[in-house]
Parts: sequence; structure tokens; C-alpha cells
Amino acid sequence: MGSGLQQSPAIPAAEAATTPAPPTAASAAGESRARVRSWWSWILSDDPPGRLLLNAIMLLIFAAFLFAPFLFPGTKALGVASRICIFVILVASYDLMLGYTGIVSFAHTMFFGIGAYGVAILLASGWTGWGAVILGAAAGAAVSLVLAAAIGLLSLRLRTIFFSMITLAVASFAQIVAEQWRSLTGGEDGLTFSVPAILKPGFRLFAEPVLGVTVNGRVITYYLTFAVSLVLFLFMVRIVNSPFGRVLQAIRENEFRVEAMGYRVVAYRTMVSALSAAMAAFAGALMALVLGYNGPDATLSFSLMIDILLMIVIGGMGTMYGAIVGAILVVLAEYYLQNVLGAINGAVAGAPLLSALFHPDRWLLWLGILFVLIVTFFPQGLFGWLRHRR
Amino acid sequence: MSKQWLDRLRRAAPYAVTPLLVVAALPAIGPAPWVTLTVAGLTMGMMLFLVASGLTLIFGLMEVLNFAHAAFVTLGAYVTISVLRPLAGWTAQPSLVLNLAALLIALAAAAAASGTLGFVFERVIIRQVYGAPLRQILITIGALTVIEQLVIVLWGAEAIPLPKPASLRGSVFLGTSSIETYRLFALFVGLAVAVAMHLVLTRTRIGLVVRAGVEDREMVQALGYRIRRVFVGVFVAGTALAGMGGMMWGQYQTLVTSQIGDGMIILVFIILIIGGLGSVGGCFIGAILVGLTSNYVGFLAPKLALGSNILLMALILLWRPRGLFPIAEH
Amino acid sequence: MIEDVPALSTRDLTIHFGGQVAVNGVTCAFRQGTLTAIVGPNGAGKTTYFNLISGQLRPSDGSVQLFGEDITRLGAPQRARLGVGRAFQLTNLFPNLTVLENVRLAVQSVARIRFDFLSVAGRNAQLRDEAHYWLDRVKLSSRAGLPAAALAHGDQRKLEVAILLALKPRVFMFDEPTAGMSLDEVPTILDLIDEIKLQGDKTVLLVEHRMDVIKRLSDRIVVLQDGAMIADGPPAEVVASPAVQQAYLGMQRVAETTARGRP
Amino acid sequence: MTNGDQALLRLDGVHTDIGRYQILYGVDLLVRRGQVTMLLGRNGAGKTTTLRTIMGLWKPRQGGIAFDGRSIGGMDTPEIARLGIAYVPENMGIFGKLTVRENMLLATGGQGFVEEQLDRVLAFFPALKLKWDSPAGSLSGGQKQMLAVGRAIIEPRRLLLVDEPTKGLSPAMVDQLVAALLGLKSEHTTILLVEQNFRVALAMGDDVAVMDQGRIVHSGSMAALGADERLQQHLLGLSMAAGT
Repeated sequence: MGSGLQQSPAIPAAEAATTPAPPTAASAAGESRARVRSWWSWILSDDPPGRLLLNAIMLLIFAAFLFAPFLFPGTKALGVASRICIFVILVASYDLMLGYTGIVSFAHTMFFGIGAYGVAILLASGWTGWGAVILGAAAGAAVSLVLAAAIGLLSLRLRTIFFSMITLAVASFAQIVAEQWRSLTGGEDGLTFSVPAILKPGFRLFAEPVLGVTVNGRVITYYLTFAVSLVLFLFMVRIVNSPFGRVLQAIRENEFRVEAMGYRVVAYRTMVSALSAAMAAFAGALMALVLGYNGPDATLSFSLMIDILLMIVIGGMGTMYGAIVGAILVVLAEYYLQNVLGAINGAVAGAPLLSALFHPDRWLLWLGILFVLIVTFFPQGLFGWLRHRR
Repeated sequence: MSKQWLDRLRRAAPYAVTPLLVVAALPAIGPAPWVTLTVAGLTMGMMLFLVASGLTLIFGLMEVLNFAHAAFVTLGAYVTISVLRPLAGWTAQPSLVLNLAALLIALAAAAAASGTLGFVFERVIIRQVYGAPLRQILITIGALTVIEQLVIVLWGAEAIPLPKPASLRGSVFLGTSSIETYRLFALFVGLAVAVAMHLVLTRTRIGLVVRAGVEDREMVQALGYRIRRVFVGVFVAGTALAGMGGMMWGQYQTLVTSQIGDGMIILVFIILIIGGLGSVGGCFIGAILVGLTSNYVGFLAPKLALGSNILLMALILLWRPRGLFPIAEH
Repeated sequence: MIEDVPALSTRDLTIHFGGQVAVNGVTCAFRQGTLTAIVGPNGAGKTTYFNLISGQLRPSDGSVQLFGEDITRLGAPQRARLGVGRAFQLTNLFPNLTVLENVRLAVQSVARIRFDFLSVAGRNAQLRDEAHYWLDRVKLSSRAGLPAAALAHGDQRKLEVAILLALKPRVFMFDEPTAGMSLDEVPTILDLIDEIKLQGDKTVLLVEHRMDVIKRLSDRIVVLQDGAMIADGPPAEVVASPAVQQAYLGMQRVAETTARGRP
Repeated sequence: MTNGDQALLRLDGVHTDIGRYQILYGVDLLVRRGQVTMLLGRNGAGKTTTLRTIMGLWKPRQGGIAFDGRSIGGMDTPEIARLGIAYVPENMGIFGKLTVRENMLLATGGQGFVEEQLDRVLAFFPALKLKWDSPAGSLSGGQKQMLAVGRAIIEPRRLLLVDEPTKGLSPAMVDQLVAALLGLKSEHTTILLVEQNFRVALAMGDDVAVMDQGRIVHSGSMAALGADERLQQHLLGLSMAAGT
């Protein structure tokens, strides 16, 4: 029986086109695997990435990030790795809403920004201890939670499109507030601050290099980011596989029926958007620590929202693990596609239009085209496709 | 019987919001600036209406909310630059006739360019996502990114100045209130389009089909109308209007960047939410309301100007969760 | 055990859609432990009446009481929690979730597990076993792992019934539970309804067209026509009433026979 | 009886899915020229889906639909309508914000009215004349149904598909509507009529087809079904008197 149930149900092409989210953890596959009660299965909430190959790939990715400072030495590589970790949280928390519940919000960067400003404002006030970091992150998460709940209670009973438009307006308002309220946020210039001592680049944990790498404040910052991201990610995998998470998926499928079962849909939608906002705020707090700076462009801009959408769609929504795949691909593209484009640009330097198309700054154009193609032809995203391929 | 009166009052209330705002602003602002600001608000409302009306009409008929609408605004603004550049001789002279001729040519070109792109856009992007709201939002956001990047490829990433034609630069005086000349032009164009749109919708056969389609698409088809073609027509018209809005807005701002549409589209969304998604009349009233609020608040409390429309939206949503003039659900 | 207060009652329940009255001043009480069949021609307002009771629609006028308590202002979820259970006429499932998951969501609701986001749903043996139990009852255990959309139409109706059973309501509302089922599947469902009735403390409302089913199961028949109640009584009596015969069969629908049902 | 010449509309083994659910499981149906064919059956049997499939509003997954010998199974709704098929849906499909006149005008292809056609429709439904310039949303349920039927016959049509026109109407309205439909029948209009009211079915129908579980389970003459109470009870479960 087990292996028969392992096959995920084939989705007819036409249907796949209208429901981008595939049958997720609530499939029989998770059920039969649950009988293997190993500790790692508990950690993964009985929802491993997939079968052998996919599990191996994800394990490899995990190992690469675990040893990143030693495998990919250098400030830039470490920055890229931190950014990926942070975006995994940001995108996975967005997936709670988009992929699992069917809510489209454009206010996700607002909560990211609130978390970042929480830490930045306290640290910039001159209080540089860990207390400031923890209090800032907690305050950012709390504000995000309350704000998301307020927006949710006001407008989550409306239709998908209406809600997404309202969040777009609210997010732009947040950006305006951040730019105008100079005394608190530093306006468009943002806030530069110094982080706790052991996170500073000059700090050395060991006198001697370990495996040829100096374990300085940057490496410690990375490991802090990695550890927090890992815990939050596993927490979110737990959320989607919990009884609460099952109700979310049911809402995505048929909200009318969920109501008749005694679940209050608005309460669930509000709850998930509040949880999601708090996760985004934690990601923002990490971002502030990594950058040692925060401003509207770093954590609030609409182009970040586009990044999140790119990541979730490319990775695959409604899968959680898609966030990892999407964040890796898009962040790498942001950093390294420019080099590729630069090379092509050099090769076609003679043709003015072509060279403009391949200008290093046009990486977003190519990712945008990829995005449209994926929404059109691969609505399950890369990870979803790998998971459900026969 | 008092229930009937309450009902009547409830139905009339949304119409009263704008007049009340205008009247309430008079004592707060004082007569001379009030005239200036009211005209400025109406003008801004008209330019916003150009953009918003296309979006709301497309939504009303096909239940498609095109998040890429901003890109058509941006395109209109950039096409204006390219058209007015060779016509610099016309715009530099203080001849009203030559100036207006140049602007009207630019307006037509912006509409044509955005409408043409709209035609392609409907075929390539929109056609696959009818009836799938989630994919619609995603794919149009993706397309927005692509078009904006392509605009940068064609016109460069730098902001480009777009000076107003010579004779539309100054102000005219109405008593003691000064009114920018360009605003009168924008007001006139906006009103002309609004009137034309009203006439097309109420007096023509195609207008009849569109109004019927907003109510019940299937029945329109069952009566033998090829609604797909009507969709394409309305989409092209809607995007052409966005192009015209972009031309007017760019000329008004006198500086064009690749984000010019994005800035405007937030206001346009607020208008749609206030007016009721899909309602052209609601869109008209919403646009004027947003234009007036921005100008009045901008005068009274400049710091609040940008946020005032969000507050307006929040207030109206608390009062009417589906906007002032919601259309029936399909 | 059985109280004097009716399990469910409606008073002057009315709803307008536009200019039309879909349900028109229906006053009716359903005693605990009884099964009432609600019959009437299509468009008589039976499903709308159900929607008003289970909270999918809000009435324009009138009220609904559950064990004497006014529930008119409550939404569908609150009513479901208070014990108003509804099976739908058109298949109304979670198509991409498994059959087991469909039922488990109902079990979970009854177990008052609402905002638990820290445990793994699949590891809760109690939820799983109970969901399997209800699937057994409708003979769907062998399909537990399939997505609901992959079921044949008759099986989907069975799943709908399993969900309703799992919700353990005090008032069961079945809207044509056997429609679209093949004849050999019908007895399973009818036996289940019979069993609910035999428990003695449950109240069942049943919309049905098949007279053999109605005769076998019901204690009482209520006839709706044009949104109004035109007859109410024991099956034999109602069936014999010429007014009902005429109305129901539409043989001689002349104004005077239906006059008492309308204003 | 199944002379090919006589068949205006023919369905062969039509399967239709709605979303992920299959509703029709091989519908075979014949509508004879100049006759009124009744389509009866329980709720959820697939009657409305059959009409919608003929009209092209749902696409058949399998099976053939031929109108006047021409396959229309894959055609779009507007093309099917232009062949001369009019559809009155269950919800009547009235445009509530448009006036009665505009509703009618739409049905002429916006070409304007032919005087005698309009007179004919208004003779059937004089109430419409009084509400001519009012929004159709302000009409009563019965008047809306009259508008829906009137709209379907304002132009000469070859086939009318009508879905439960008497649903929710008062007896007086039903009588008026039936009189109008009988008028059409006397003009030898071909009609496929879904109806729950058995009296109406008996009065109107030449032929009858009974559906159950997405298939046609009986077809024959309406008069024969009307005379056979056991068959009625077996097929429709309608008879209150019959029992076990």
C-alpha cells in the first residue's frame, strides 16, 4: 500500500493551469511516511522535500550552507549566503499566505522593513548591546503582528484582488512614512549603526584561522543568520503540516465548505497573515544586523516585493522548500547574472540595441521574462515540478 | 416609511461625499487658494481618471485586474518625449495653436503606442489567465517588470526632462486665484474623454454590448456576440487611455522616469477601491475625490499630503467595504 | 432526555433576492429525535431554506432558533459549532486534498483543534483513526489516499455524508443525499440516515424527491411551494391531501388551491 | 421516428466535465424539427449542463453535437447562437441595469427592431410594453421571465433552449407563460424545454427525454409518459400517491 500511495496524484494539465498549488503535504505520501518515526522526520514535520534524489539535493544544499564560510571564503560570498538565508525566511513566510492559503499581499516588504527598523532604530540610538537587538526584533515582530492582524480583520473578508490592491496601497504608505519621518528613520538616507561587538568584522573568535578561514565577526554573523533562518524555516514547515496548516489549505481549496465545518475563515486568514508578518519582521531584523545599515531601499522598496514574487514563483509555491530553491536562484542571479550579462554585453558591443538588452543592469529584465514563462508553462515552479515529476 | 427615507439617503450618500468635501474645504482654506486648489484637484482627478477608467472598464468586463497597467502609462510618457523631440520647434514658440497641435499629436501617438502594446499584451499575457485571479496578479506583475525594463533599454535609465510648451507654462488669473495654464488644458482633455466615453457607452451598439457584458458575459455570448473581440477592443481602448494619461502626467511633471507609472498606479488603485471595482461612474467620482483630497491636504498639512489618500481609502472602506459604487458580483 | 423545546425552529423566515421572495414567512419547529422530509417542486425554496438555517444566507426577516436559542445573527461557522450540520446538494469538497484529509478536517473541527500550529497533524492518531472510522461507515476506506476530485460522483456524495457524520451535529441537514448515486449505492446512505434517527436524540431534515425514500424514513413531511409552507403533517396525511397532490405534481395548479400559502 | 431529416438537433454520447467533476456521462438526445421536446429529470441529473453544452458554454469532452446536420460540438457560443439557437437560462440572463428596450435590442444584434416581430412579442407579453424604458432589474420575477422568453424570439430562431421557465413563478404567471409558449408551439417553433412542472410538461411536450445521473434514461412521446403513472413514478419519483 505504501508505495502505491507515494505516487502523487497526476493533475490534468487543464487543472494544473487553474490551480497553481499542487496537492501539498496533505497528500497520502506524508501520511505513510509518518510511520517512519525518526527524529529527523519529526524535525521536518513528516514533510521531507521528496523522494531520494530530491532529499539528496536538499541535503547537499544544507551542507553547503552549513559550511559556507569554509567552502566559499570571501566577504562577497558570505554576504550572498546570508542574503539567501534571509530571503528563504521572507519567501517561505510569504508562501504561508500565497501558496498555502491563496492570499495575495503586497505588504510583505513592509513587515520586513518594520523588523529591520526595529533593530536599526534601537542600535542607532547608541544602545549597542544584545538587549537592543532582541528587543528591536521582538518589537518589530510584535508591531508587524498587530498591524497585519488589523489589516486582515478589516479587509481579508474581501476578494483576493481587492485585498491585494489594499495591501499595495498600505505598503506604499509605509514607504512614505519611512522616508518622511526623518527623526526616527533617518529618512531616505536611512540609519547606519554599529552592531554588538562579536558581530563586528574586527572581532576574532580564535586567534588562529580554522581550516584556513579566520573566524571573525562576519562569520559569526553568518552563523547567527543561518541558525535563526533554519529554526524559523523548520517552524514554518511545522505550521503548514499542523492542524492549523491543514485548515489553511482547505481554505485555499474551498472556503465556503470550511465555514460550514465550523472554522472561521477570516480568523484563519488573519492569523496566518499575522504569523507571516512576524516571520518577515524577524527576517528584516537579521537583514539589519548583516548590513549594519537600514533604509527604505534596503528593506521597503517595491522591487524587493518583485524579488519575493520571483523567488516564490520560480521555486514553486505551496511547497515551502520552493522558497529555498527560489531564493538561491534569484539571489545568485542578482549577483552573478550581471557578470554573465556583462560578458555578453562585451561581445555584442557593436549593436546598440543588443548591448542595451544585455547591459549588466538589465538582469531584472531576464528574470522577469523567466518569471512570465514559469507562470505560464510551469505553474508549479521548479521545486513543485521536481517533486511531482514521475 | 422612515425606512424608505433611510434607504434613499443611503443610496444618495456616496454622491454627496465630493460636494461635501469641496464645501468643507472652503472655510478651512480661504477663497483665493480654494479656487486654485479646487481647479488643481479637478485637473489631477481628470488625469487620474484617464488611467483609472481604462483599468476599471477592463476589470468590469473581463474580471481582469491588470497590474501592468502602470507600464502603459510609462510608455505613453516616453513616447511623448520621442514625439515632442522633433517637434521642439513647435513647442518652443509661444504660439498656442502650434503648441496645442504638438501636444495633440503626442497624445495621439501615446494612445496609439500604448494601445498597440495593449493589443499584443492581451494576446500574449492576458488571454491565458482569464478566470484565474491568482495567476493574473502574478503574470501581470511579471509583465510590468519586463515592460519597464524594456523601456529602460529603449530610452535609458536616466530621468528625461519634458518641458511644457511655451504658451502653457504660466498661469492665468481668475480674480485673485492663479491657475496654471497647463491645468486648464488637462482639465479640458480629461473632460472631453470622459464625455466621449459616456456617449460611447450609452449611445452606441458597442457600448450596449459592453454594458451588458459587465453584467453577464455568458448571456452576451449566448445572444451571438463574440465577446472575445469586445474584450480585445476594450483592452486596447483601456491601455490607450493609460497611454494618454501617461502623456498628460509626464508633461505635467515635466520629468519622466521609468517609474512614472508606478507612482501614479497606487493612486489609481486607491481610486478603484474607493469608487468600486468595475464601475466607470464610481471611478470618475473616486478620481476627483483623490485629486481634491491630495491638493487640499497638501495645502493644509503638506506632510500629510502623500498619506492623505490612504487615509481617505481607509475611511471609505470602513464605511463601505466594497467601495462607494460597487457593481454586482458576477 | 428529550426536551420540550424544539431542536430547531424558524419563525417567519423570509428572504428576498432582488424583487423575488425565495423563502416566504416559513414558521416551523422540528422536534428532537424526529426526521422531517422537506419536499416541493424545484425552485420552491428548499435549498434556500436550508441555507438560511445553516447560515450561508442571512434572512431579510424572521429568525432561527436552535434549542430555543436565537442563532439568526450567527455566521455559518458558529452555527456549525453549535451543532447545525449540513451536507450539500452539489458536491462541495476539497478537490485537491485526499479523501482522508477531507474527513479529518471535520474531525479536527469537532475536536476543537483550531489554532494548533505546533503539532504535526498526520501524527495525531486519534484524528486519523476517527476519520478512517467515518470513511468505513460510508464504505470509502479503500479510497482514503486519493484526491477527492478523483472519486466517482456517487463516491463524492458518500464523502459528503462522511464529512457530515464526522461533524457530529445535533441537527443533520441532508440536501438530496442520494441524487446522482447509482441505485445499489443508495441503501448504504439510507441505512446511515436511519441509524442517525434511531439514536433518538438527533434531529434530521431531509430534502428529497424520491417518495419511496421519504416514506421509509420520515416522521413528518413539510411541503414548500414558491417559498411558502403549504402543508405540514404525518406522511400519510400529507400525501393524501389533494392540495398537496396538486401542488406537488403541478397537475392543476389553480389559484384557489394555493391561495392559502401566499399573501 | 428517428428519421435523420426530422432531427434538428442530435447529441451522440456527449460527456461533459465541469472543472474536475464529470457531469454528463454520454447523453444521446434527439430534437425533432417543429416539435417541443421536454427534458425532465431529478435535480442534479444534468439537464442544465446538457443545455449549456449544446450552447457551447461548457465544452463537451467527448461525443458529437449536430445541429441541422452540422457539427457544433467544438464551436464557440457566439457562433452557435448565430446559427439560430436561442437560450433562456435558468437565471433568465436578464441585464438588470439595462432597460427592457435595451435588453430586447441586444437580441436583435443591435440592428433595431422589425416592427411586426416586436408587435408579435408584445402581443404575447403586453406587460413588457408598460415597462419598456424601465431598468429590467425593476421587473417582477414573472416579467423578467417574459422578457427572457421575448428576447429569445424577437428574431426568428430555429431552436429555442429554455431552462425551467416556470421556476418560482406564481400560478397566474405560469399560465400566462404557458399560453405564450403554446403560441410558439402552434407556430411550429422547435423547442427543447427543461421543466419540473409536470402539468406544463404534459401541456407542452410532443417528445420527452428523462435524464438521470448524467444520462438519458428514457425517451419517447410525452403523451405516453403522461398516461403511464408507473413509468412516471419509476423515472421521476414524483408521484405522491404511489407507494411501496
